[in-house]
Amino acid sequence: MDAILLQILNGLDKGSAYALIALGLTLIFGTLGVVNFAHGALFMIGAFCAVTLQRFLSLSFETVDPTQTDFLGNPLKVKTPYVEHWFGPEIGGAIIDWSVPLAILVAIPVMVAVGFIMERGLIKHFYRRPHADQILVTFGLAIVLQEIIKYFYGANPIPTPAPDMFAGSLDFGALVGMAENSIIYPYWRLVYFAFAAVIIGSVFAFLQFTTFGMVVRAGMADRETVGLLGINIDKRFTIMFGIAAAVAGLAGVMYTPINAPNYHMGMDFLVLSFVVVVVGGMGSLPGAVLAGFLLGILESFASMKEVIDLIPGINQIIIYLVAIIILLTRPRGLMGRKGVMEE
Amino acid sequence: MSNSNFTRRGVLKTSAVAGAGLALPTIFTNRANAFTNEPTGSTVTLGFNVPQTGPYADEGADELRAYQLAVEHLNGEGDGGMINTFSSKTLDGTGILGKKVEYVTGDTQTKSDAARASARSMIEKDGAIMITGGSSSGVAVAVQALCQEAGVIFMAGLTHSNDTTGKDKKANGFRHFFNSYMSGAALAPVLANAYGNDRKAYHLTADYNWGYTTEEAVRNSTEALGWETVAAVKTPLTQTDFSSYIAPVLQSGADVLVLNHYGGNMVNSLTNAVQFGLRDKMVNDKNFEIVVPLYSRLMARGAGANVKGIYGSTNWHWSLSQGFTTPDGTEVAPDAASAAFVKSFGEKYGFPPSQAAHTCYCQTILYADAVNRAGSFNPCAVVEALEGFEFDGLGNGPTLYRAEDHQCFKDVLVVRGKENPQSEFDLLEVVEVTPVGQVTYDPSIFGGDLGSCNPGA
Amino acid sequence: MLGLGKKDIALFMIVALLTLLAPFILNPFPEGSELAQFNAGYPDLMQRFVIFGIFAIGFNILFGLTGYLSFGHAAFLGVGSYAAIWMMKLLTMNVIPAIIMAVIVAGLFSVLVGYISLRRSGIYFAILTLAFAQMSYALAYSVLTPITGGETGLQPKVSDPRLFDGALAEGATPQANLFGLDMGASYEMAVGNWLFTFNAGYYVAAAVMLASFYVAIRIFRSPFGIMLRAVKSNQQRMNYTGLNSKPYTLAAFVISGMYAGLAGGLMVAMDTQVGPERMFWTASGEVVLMTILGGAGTLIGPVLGAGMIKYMENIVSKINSDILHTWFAFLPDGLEDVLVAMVYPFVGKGWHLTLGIVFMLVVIFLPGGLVEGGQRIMNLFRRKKRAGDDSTPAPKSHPAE
Amino acid sequence: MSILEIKGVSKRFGGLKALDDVNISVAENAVHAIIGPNGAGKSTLLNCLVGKLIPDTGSVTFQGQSLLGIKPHQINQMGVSRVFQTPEIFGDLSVWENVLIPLFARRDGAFRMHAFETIANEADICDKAEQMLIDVNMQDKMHMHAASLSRGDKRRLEMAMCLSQEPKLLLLDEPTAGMARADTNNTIDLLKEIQASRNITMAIIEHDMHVVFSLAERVTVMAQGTPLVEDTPDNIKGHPKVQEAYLGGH
Repeated sequence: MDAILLQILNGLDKGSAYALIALGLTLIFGTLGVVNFAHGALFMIGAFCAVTLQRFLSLSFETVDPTQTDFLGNPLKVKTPYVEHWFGPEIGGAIIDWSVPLAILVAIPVMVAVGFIMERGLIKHFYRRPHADQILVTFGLAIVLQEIIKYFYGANPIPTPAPDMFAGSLDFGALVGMAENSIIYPYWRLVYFAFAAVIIGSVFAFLQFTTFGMVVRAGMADRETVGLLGINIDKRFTIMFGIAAAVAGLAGVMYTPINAPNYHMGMDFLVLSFVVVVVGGMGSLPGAVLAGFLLGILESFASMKEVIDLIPGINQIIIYLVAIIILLTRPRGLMGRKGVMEE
Repeated sequence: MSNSNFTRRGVLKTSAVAGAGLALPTIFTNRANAFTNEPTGSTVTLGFNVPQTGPYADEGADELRAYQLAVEHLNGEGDGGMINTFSSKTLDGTGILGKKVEYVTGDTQTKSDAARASARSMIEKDGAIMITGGSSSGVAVAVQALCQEAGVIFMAGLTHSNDTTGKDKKANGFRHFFNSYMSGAALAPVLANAYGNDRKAYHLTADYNWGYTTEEAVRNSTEALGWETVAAVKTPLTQTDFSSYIAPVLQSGADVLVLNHYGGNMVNSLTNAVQFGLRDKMVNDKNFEIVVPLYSRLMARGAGANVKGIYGSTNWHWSLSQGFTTPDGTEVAPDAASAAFVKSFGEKYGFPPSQAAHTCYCQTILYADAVNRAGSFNPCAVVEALEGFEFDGLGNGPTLYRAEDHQCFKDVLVVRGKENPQSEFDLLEVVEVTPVGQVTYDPSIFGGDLGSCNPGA
Repeated sequence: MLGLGKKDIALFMIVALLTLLAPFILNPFPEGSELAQFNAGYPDLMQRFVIFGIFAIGFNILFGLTGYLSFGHAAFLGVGSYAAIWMMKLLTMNVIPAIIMAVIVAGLFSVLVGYISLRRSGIYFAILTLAFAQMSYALAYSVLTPITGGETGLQPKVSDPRLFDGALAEGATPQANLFGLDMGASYEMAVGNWLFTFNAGYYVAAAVMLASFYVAIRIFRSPFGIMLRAVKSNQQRMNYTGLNSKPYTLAAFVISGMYAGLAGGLMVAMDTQVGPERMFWTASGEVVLMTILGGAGTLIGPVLGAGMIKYMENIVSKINSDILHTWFAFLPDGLEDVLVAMVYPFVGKGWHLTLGIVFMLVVIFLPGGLVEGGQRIMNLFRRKKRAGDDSTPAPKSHPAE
Repeated sequence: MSILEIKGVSKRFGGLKALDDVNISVAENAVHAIIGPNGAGKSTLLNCLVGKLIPDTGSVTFQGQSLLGIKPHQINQMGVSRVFQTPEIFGDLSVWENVLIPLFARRDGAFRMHAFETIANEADICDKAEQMLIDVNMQDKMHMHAASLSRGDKRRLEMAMCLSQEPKLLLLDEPTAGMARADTNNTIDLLKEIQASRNITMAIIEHDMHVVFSLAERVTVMAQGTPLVEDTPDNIKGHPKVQEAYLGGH
């Protein structure tokens, strides 16, 4: 029983990452009708915002410590971050320690700008082109972006830990009166889950309750009619692209403590997030979120030892198996609209 | 900065020029050489086939640095590095058999198809006489089989699976790096010593050949010392988030988690495990522990502070060059060979070499020396020279290239993540140098058939 | 002749000529010269050109004609490869049974996948095929290790049974052959400073490629080909014209699956090893890129696209910084270093970056792929020729040229 | 002798009753028009005839065979062709190929693996296609991209495609919708010519009275899902019910 509860919790957390990426992907697809293969790259750039900020805050000057030697036997150069020098080791250390949450502030403007540039500079010219062209050009862009990151940051993962405050895990089981350690959950993952919930909630609220959101939703349903009403829908779509990029980027920033970011993390998520979007139904925002959580939970269940022992290899294929079954039984995914992407 | 290191088939330099003035084409049948790519000019070409793209690109880059360094040393440039400490003294800075060493590079992408394509282009286009490199067992086994067919020598880079010199061994292939079996054999006593004989282990195993052999090795050797294996769960190679595999560990009653993962998998699973606070927990009244059988310092950097205090094994570590005291009080004197290597590598590139770089450097030197001793580039002669070759002075102490499976037998390092690292390179400390006798095994246990050497043509 | 129209015969002849003379054409630079780096006329790469050409031609029959975008075609290539290597392990190192079995097994697998996936269209179809391919990859890498060899794949071993082959000579390794003709055997011809390699395996693969190309032309020009294009153009009208589009798309899917299997079998025949990465989604993506880069729906485009990508993968990736320094050695030192620093990120380990940029440029400026680029250049010449006489605008070119 | 019998057909979409007990009988070789204001259920009825929709109740028989539950391509193979409101042609193909497709469909059925045949060898089909293009006066445009034709030409091409199947029944869904007067008249002439030369039964759904009265022999007036009257055009013209339906519709 508690094992099942544990995996549901786990799945919710995994699912929140899937849902966040799929949400951004669906925003772009739903509003602009563009299949964006570079969306994983946006996630990755967000993560590298955190890396960059961490590096920036850790910028150091070197002092020679003659009592120690480096790997060549020369006196060791000890690095001291400027922030620690300026604010004292305690405050300075705390600033570096909090670089991931601080990176949110950096990532929002950066990602919105990246989104704007991408939309105005490239995607705009592909609205009327076939989906295959969109896929190819954004795939090319994804490769270019990740190679640029690799050029500057290398191929290896870069550790970007969460603030010390969030180290360790919450003994959820003990809280609800079960055996100790039966259900533990890392604090940072709880933060991530809450963060995802807030982002998803605010995107929905934004679309639901603001005039801007209303126009965009109308535009998603029927772009031409809205255009006829004299509303400049293109400009709003550009802004939506910026928002979608920011959502992907923030998902990336907050993900860095969970898995050390590397240049190909976007590609790792890309296929999966497409599966999530399609299972949810192309163009449906609630569908994307629902499918994200659903696949997260199913993936968690499939990773249980008991399940793997029963069906060997199920943890390797569960996502795809579920995608196949859902697409065959529900032709347009869980909540997809008719006629989207079927030609 | 203008040394040309891409050469063309030696054949050309001699015979084709002679035919230059002829109007009619000269037709050769299958090159009248004694063996594939016999170097007939004044140079010899080696093929360095390393991952330059994909997740292991940094490891590949480090391997490439080591190769370039080895080529310099063979050609008499630089300070000579480990050539000076190497027990065999045939290398004198005049290249190999008096021919200047040139090289070509290729990208394996850590995919066996791409690695073979790249190796074939080196053999067919660039006339490489030896192929070396790689950073995974899949690639090593694939390229080794290719070299066997083509009739060139393969000197494996980083490959840790038992299969490379076990069931998939080939006469033309040689491995200097250690393997899963040795990791298990070296680790188990140290683990038993540190954590006691009464432990319950939970294995997370990468779901492919290397993972299987590593899990098996660690299980067998720890169970022999009294440990119990509670469970072993296979994880997909493409997994990035291991939380759903790690969360149930505590419930299982296990008090040790063994992560049979490498590269990105290792970084992620270790990071996740530490995140879950496993190491702060007490299970069965013992402190919960995590073990990573194969450490790579380059990759361990990705796990950051999470590696602190975690045991694993490694083929070589640069700190051997400085000497140290192990936790049980044994003094280990500085190793002159390692010091020479770290010095020439560090001065050239500004940071210490990785174990991948070390093994690649050694392989190149070992090959060059074998050719010199054999007096011929003929693969069969080289195989003969390497089989049963005993040497010292390449950083791992006295070493044997065993004739039965072409595997090097040498001391294995058991390491632990350092609590207070001095610098970003100072992540691991050597806990024990496991003597070679303890990790030696009977070559027949993994099956496979070496076949006989193939000189090609 | 051969049931082809005039234009098609010309096209086929050009392709045949290029393929047969590839050892010359791909080795334009003399040995030992600095530009020899760009020579592609060695057996492995020539074989890969034609094999991936076959793969792309087959993919184009599905994608180019019917418009169904399969994102899992590498699975058929992989399955074909596994079938072929097992033939070599069990029966004989002769490539014929291996290739035939590869086509059959890939065909059967594509019937299964196609039957299920074709129940949906558009991106849903793409995701279904992707899901099948990813499952094949994941299982081949892990739980199917006893059949597939897992990570380390399969290679022929001396100890394999090989029922039809006599015992190997002592010390010999099993070599793929065509009735005794070793696939690795090469004749070399030196002309002046040039060296040309004629490889048996390449010519076997090239012959198969030409046959496949011929079949593709026939399919493109057949009533069946028109029906497939009709599927892409207007399924509604097709149904109201009394045609059932389902069997047509399934047939196209299976044909292209068999092409993929053929390519997979040939890969094993040329280079006797199989690994599961061959089925990873990026491999499926690669054939999509080849086809679109060259020009989807055109006959020759996919072959060009395949050639271009394989060339970059094998040639550009081998340029390292030392080679760059050799090239720019004639320049003053400072300038040399600057130029090397500028070029270096795009070659060698940066070849992916170049690939990404090329994709983007081609898609942005040449939506019809390289073929469109060629047509534009041709049109430019034609217009120049016609300058003066007031001609009507050239009729829109036939989509399947 | 009626070729098409519609008996007691009803169709609901949720709460909306689109068709309510429709009974129409189309006589062989007649031109039968179905007219009515917007929302009268004409298009729903047409979709029930071609297999796109299945009626909730009632029967549709073509030459004595039921059409219910039969797929569109099978119905077409039985001899029912359809012309759409906006011409549905194969835009990516040439005009020539557009005409070939129905000819092959007519000869080879719903599916055939003629992957190794050459069109040039199909002299019979090529002749027919050429003749058909001459008949609709489009032979000079045969190598054009169908998508680049003018709207009138697209209509003629679609008509040619349907005719080349030699259907027994031709269903026309507002064939002149959105056309200029001249084009409309051309289309009327074309249809008249077809009717005269080929003896095809036609059922026309039409808005434009001018078209209906120039072509039809029988007219059924529909309103709110049911046929009101059926008679000859002349009788329909002044029929009070018809006026009521149209005026009431406004």
